[in-house]
Amino acid sequence: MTEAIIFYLFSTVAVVSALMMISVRNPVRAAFYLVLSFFASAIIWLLLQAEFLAIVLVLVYVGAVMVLFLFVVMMLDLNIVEKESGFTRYFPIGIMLAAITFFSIYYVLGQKESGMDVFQSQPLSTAASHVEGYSNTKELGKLLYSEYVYAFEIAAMLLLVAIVAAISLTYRRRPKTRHQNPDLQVSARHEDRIRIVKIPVEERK
Amino acid sequence: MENNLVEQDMSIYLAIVLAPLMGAIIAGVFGRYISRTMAHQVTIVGVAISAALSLLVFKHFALEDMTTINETIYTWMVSDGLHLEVGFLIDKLTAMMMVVVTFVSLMVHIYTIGYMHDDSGYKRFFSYISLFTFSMLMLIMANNFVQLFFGWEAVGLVSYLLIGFWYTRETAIYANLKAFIVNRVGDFGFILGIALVAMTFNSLDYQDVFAASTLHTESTIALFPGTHWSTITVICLLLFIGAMAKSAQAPLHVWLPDSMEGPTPISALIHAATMVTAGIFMVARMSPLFELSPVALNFILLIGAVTAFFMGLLGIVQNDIKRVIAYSTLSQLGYMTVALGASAYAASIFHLMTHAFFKALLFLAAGSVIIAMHHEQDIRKMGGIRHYMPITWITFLLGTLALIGTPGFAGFFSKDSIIMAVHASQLPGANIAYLAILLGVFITAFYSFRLYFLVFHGQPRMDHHTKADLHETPKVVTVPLILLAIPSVLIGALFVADMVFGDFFGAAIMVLPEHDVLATLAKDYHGIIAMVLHSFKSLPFWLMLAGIMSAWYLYMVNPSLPEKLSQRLLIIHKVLLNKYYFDDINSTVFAGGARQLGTFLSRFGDTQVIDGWFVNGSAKLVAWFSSIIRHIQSGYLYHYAFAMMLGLATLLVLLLTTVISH
Amino acid sequence: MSVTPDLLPATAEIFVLIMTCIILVVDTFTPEKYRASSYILTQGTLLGALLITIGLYTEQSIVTFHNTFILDPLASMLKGIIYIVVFAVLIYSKHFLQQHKMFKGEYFVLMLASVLGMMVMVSAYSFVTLYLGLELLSLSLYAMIAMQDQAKSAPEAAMKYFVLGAMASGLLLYGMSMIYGATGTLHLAEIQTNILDKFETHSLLLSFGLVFIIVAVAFKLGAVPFHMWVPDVYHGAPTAVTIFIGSAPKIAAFAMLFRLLVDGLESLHTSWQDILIILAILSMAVGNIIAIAQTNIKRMLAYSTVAHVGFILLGILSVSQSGYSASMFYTITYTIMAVGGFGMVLLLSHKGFDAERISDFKGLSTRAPWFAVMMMIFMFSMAGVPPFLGFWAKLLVLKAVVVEADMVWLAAIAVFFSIIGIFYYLRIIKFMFFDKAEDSEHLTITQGMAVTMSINGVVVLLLGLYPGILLTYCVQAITHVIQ
Amino acid sequence: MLTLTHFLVLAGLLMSIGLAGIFINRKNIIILLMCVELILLAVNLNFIAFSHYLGNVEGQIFVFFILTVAAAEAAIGLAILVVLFRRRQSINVDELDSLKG
Repeated sequence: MTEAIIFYLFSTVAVVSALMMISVRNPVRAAFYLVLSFFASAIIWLLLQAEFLAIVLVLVYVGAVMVLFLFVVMMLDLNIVEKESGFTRYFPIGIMLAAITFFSIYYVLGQKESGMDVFQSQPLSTAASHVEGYSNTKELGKLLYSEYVYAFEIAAMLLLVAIVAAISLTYRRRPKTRHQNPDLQVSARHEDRIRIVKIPVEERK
Repeated sequence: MENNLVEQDMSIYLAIVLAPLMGAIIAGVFGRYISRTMAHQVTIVGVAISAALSLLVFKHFALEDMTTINETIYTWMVSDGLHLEVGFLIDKLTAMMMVVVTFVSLMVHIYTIGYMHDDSGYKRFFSYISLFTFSMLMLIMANNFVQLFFGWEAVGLVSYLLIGFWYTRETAIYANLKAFIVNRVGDFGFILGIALVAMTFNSLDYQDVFAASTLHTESTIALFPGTHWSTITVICLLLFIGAMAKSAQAPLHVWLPDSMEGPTPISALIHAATMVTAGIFMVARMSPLFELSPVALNFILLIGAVTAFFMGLLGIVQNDIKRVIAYSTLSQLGYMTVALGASAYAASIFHLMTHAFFKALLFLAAGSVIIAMHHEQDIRKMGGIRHYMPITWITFLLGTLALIGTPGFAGFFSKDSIIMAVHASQLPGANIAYLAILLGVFITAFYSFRLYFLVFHGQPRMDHHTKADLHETPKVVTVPLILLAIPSVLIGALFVADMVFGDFFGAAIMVLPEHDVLATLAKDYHGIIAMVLHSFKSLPFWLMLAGIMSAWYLYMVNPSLPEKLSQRLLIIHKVLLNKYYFDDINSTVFAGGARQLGTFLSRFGDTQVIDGWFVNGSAKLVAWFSSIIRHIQSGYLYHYAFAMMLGLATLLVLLLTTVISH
Repeated sequence: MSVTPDLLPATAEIFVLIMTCIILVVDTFTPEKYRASSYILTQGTLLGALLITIGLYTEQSIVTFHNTFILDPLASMLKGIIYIVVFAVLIYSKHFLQQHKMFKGEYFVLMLASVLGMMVMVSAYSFVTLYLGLELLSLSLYAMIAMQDQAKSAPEAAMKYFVLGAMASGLLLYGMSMIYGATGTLHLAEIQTNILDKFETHSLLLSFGLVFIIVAVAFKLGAVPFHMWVPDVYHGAPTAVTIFIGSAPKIAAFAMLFRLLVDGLESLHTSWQDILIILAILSMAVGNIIAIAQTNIKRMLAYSTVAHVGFILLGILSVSQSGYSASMFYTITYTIMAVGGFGMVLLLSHKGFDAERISDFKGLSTRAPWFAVMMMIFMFSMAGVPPFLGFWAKLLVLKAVVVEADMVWLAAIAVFFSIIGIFYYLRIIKFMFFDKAEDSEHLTITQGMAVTMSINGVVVLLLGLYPGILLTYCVQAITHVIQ
Repeated sequence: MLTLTHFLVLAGLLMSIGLAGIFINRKNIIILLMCVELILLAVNLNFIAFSHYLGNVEGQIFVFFILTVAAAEAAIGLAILVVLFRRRQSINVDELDSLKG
């Protein structure tokens, strides 16, 4: 019963904030709504006993990715026009299309012969009963570094690509900015800094 | 020993094919390193070797009765039991075609030295025509459909290259594109036909297919779900669509008249003597298939009849010397097609052969006139040329007589055989076809002699400058004319007994007993003399004579008449009131009427409907449609995402509806 | 359960990965004037990987990394082709990169990363590796497109590709999650057996997931209506990147299509066959028709790609060994022709001038006759004029459709649209040979470019004459997988 | 009682919202990038739910990788966005239409 309340509460939050996210015009607000949606989802993930991932979602997503989003939004210094509608002209058709997609998903999941019947009667709590001392994190870690080591390496490469790409795309050398050159700084000798010039004394006439 | 003979023979066939190819490569690829003289020498030697060897082969088959050779030389690839090979099937049909192709090609090569003398693309031209000879030989010597298709496409390709040879002319490029597009329509059918052959017989080898053809007479194919079509009929119709484009049968004929933009030797070689007959040859070669489908035969018969009659009419109103001959070619191709439809394959091939000689002759003679006239092609600006160019005059006259079927000349034997064969045919459409080709005889005689009179007789109408310079063309031009004139006169009488009424082709052509009209005719055949004598009592002869006489009257006796006629006929009662013409009304109304009809057909039927709507129209339609629907690609990201979602939703709904309906 | 997996089959991947890192480091410490060292290292990496892949070639399927990686003849062959194609792409684009200030280490690192992504996709034997390979490829591509300075359209192209690509991979994952739910595994081999074991009747959940997966694969291939990114990206991207996007990734996409639909979900073929029919017809129609109205050659080639994708799908949807191998043959040959075609665009462009308009090809036969002939070969081949290579590819696919799938009408539609398609290829040939040149600038063609282009043209010509060479390998590779 | 369907329907709902967000929004590209994140969130939920009910951790492994990829993707997407903004001074979806036809 508690589970059901938690589920309905947080799924409502997730869905409503998702809806808000796509309908507000201000990207900063949208980002915050997305964060909210992520939080709610994380709680639902906890409900499904995916503790590690729930934490990762909050840490990585909310902590890093969404901050990056906000950072970019702020950096770009956008001027948001509030008056115009932010939606396309065929907004209703678009909504209808999304609704069709959703209802076909809904229909499939509700079908008896869809292949879902094996799960249908299973309540949440008994679905996966773990022995005492079971650790979701440990279990994932074991798999990750043994069976999925290949995938893990590719994922590492992916992050490297992201770094290289992001830097090479956004980095620009501004010709007029003054920047330090540590190499020169360190190798500077005092002769370079001070030049003692002997000025001949001139007698005042 | 037996083996040895075969091997020796295979090397002969390879030499026949490769000699022109070598010439083409030397003149084409290494063109810049060799002189002009070298270029034509190399190619002519190549084709001459080919022609000599072809004659030798023909001798083997015709006189020594050699057995059919079917050898695979090289296996290209094998895929699921389907062999794609290069190989030769040589029998009497092939041997005869080889002689025709190489001989005409040789003549054209020699003639080109004179015709293209001042052209900057001299070497390129020789390379092309040698390449064409190679491709055409590949086509006729093929023993499988793939090689046939290769040759088919290759001759087409060279043909486009040559039509557009003078590519600085805007019209040449247009004609080139038109030929290309129309032939694509044909290829569409042809390749589907071949695919269907592969599917039905699981082989592309002629021998296998023909051997298995009778097994599939009952099989059907569902082109659209729920319909049943006889497989053989579908195959035959599809293949024939290919033949229609290549052999310029209505309504896919539109490219041929325009192809006259190419140099005249090309018109002679490709667009009269050889390439355009590839379709005829193909149908004859496939006779074991076509014989099994009366529907296809009837279709062929009617298409041929339409072409023979209506294309001839168009010839009457043309004023370009080459175009008149081009329309005559169309009409003659119609005759050949009619013969195919009537199962008189031998007569058709026979006409193909005689036509190759006399039509090449006519074109080359016309080319000779064109050279002398400094590339003027309008017959209204000619006249009286016979005094200046006697050899051209005589040879042209011989060619014309052969074309209209003067008894004794080559064209007579072949054309009369066709007319008789169609008369004897039992197919439902045979009566109409008979009528069409009978009238065609009159028309042929009329436009041929109109051309002849306007060019060679009457008052000279060219300007003084041209007239002062008018003289016979050099020997490289006239010698081929004379050499071609000989077979144009004699070849009919020499071979009619064997080829048409005898069993010359043997197993190369298969005719079902119930279709065999030529066998019926053979019973009444009592030698060449008898055939000639009999013709004097027959309708075609008198129609021909009437044609000549009408032309003579209209263009020689009363040259102002056609001009007036065409003006006055617009208002018929004026003509009727005019008593001066009243006596001649019988011949002139018909001639004039035909002229009007021809103009109408050419203006409306040809230019408007077929050119305008089908060829240009469909191209324009596609281009227009394309320019409209490209706006779907609006550039807006949300439209793209929307299209993707629409696709996804459609697929999901489709999935669900099929599941629910189950 | 052994914890240490067998690393040997993945030597090529490991090699490319290490080399990528080395290039990244070397490039950082190389002064500007020795920038070519990165280029040479990249080419060396590709050649090295080719040698390793050839060395590792076996007739067996070796599965390692706990069922997430497979090395079979199909994978080896496709990888080999990918290296060769990318090698040629780099030679073609070198000049362009130097002129557009893109000749820098990051570009080569990204390129190698995307090659690695393709290799991972080709060898993927589990949803996880397949997805990661795909993303590695895509992310590198997004970045490469946006890399060009100054160009106004490049970031737009990158952005469109990025948003739509991310959406497509979202759909792919959604589909994968459904299949995972239904079968309880992420490994392709187990999916196949689980489906056969668990589901006697048609499972809606599986078909449902399948639709999403097909949509994503169709997006990657560029099949209508998921093709919208293709023309914009081909057009907007720097030509050096366009030639890359237009070539090798098609092979990886084919591998993805094959691994998913045939290797993993062949038992659902009744469901995916119908969908592919729709996509194939739409692709051939839209691609060929819209291509006619194009004036930009990159856009035109993009639409022609869409049309070719229709043909690739035809082979797959005939659900037969010969169909799959025909499809594979088609993909490989198309890639070779496309590299040549785009290479020609690069060849014609010079400082401050990208030969992007079709009319820039006017009079090429007088400016550079040899290359005009090469281009003619590519165009004839793409159009499917016999006996050029493209003709055999089309013929084989059509044969599979007619003989194996027994869909004569579909073959007729395909032939019909490809005949319309001949129109726009022919126009380029007409421009090259029959029109006067508008641009009289002398062409600067580097020796490497000229040699590669000649080899490329000759390969197309020779494969057209001897299609059996390549086809035999395709048939072998496919037969091996099917068993 | 909570069954698997509950979670899947929630995921489907989030997915549809994310998809709709991409094609009904015409002002701000940055929101499109957020929609992509939302789609991935929905997918992750799907995997985790299946993983839980199947008693099979593999699904969660996949989610782990998806999160990694999503982070990399966000970085590159934002980088492209920055380049785009610098080049055009606008990230308006409506103005992203120079490539078309």
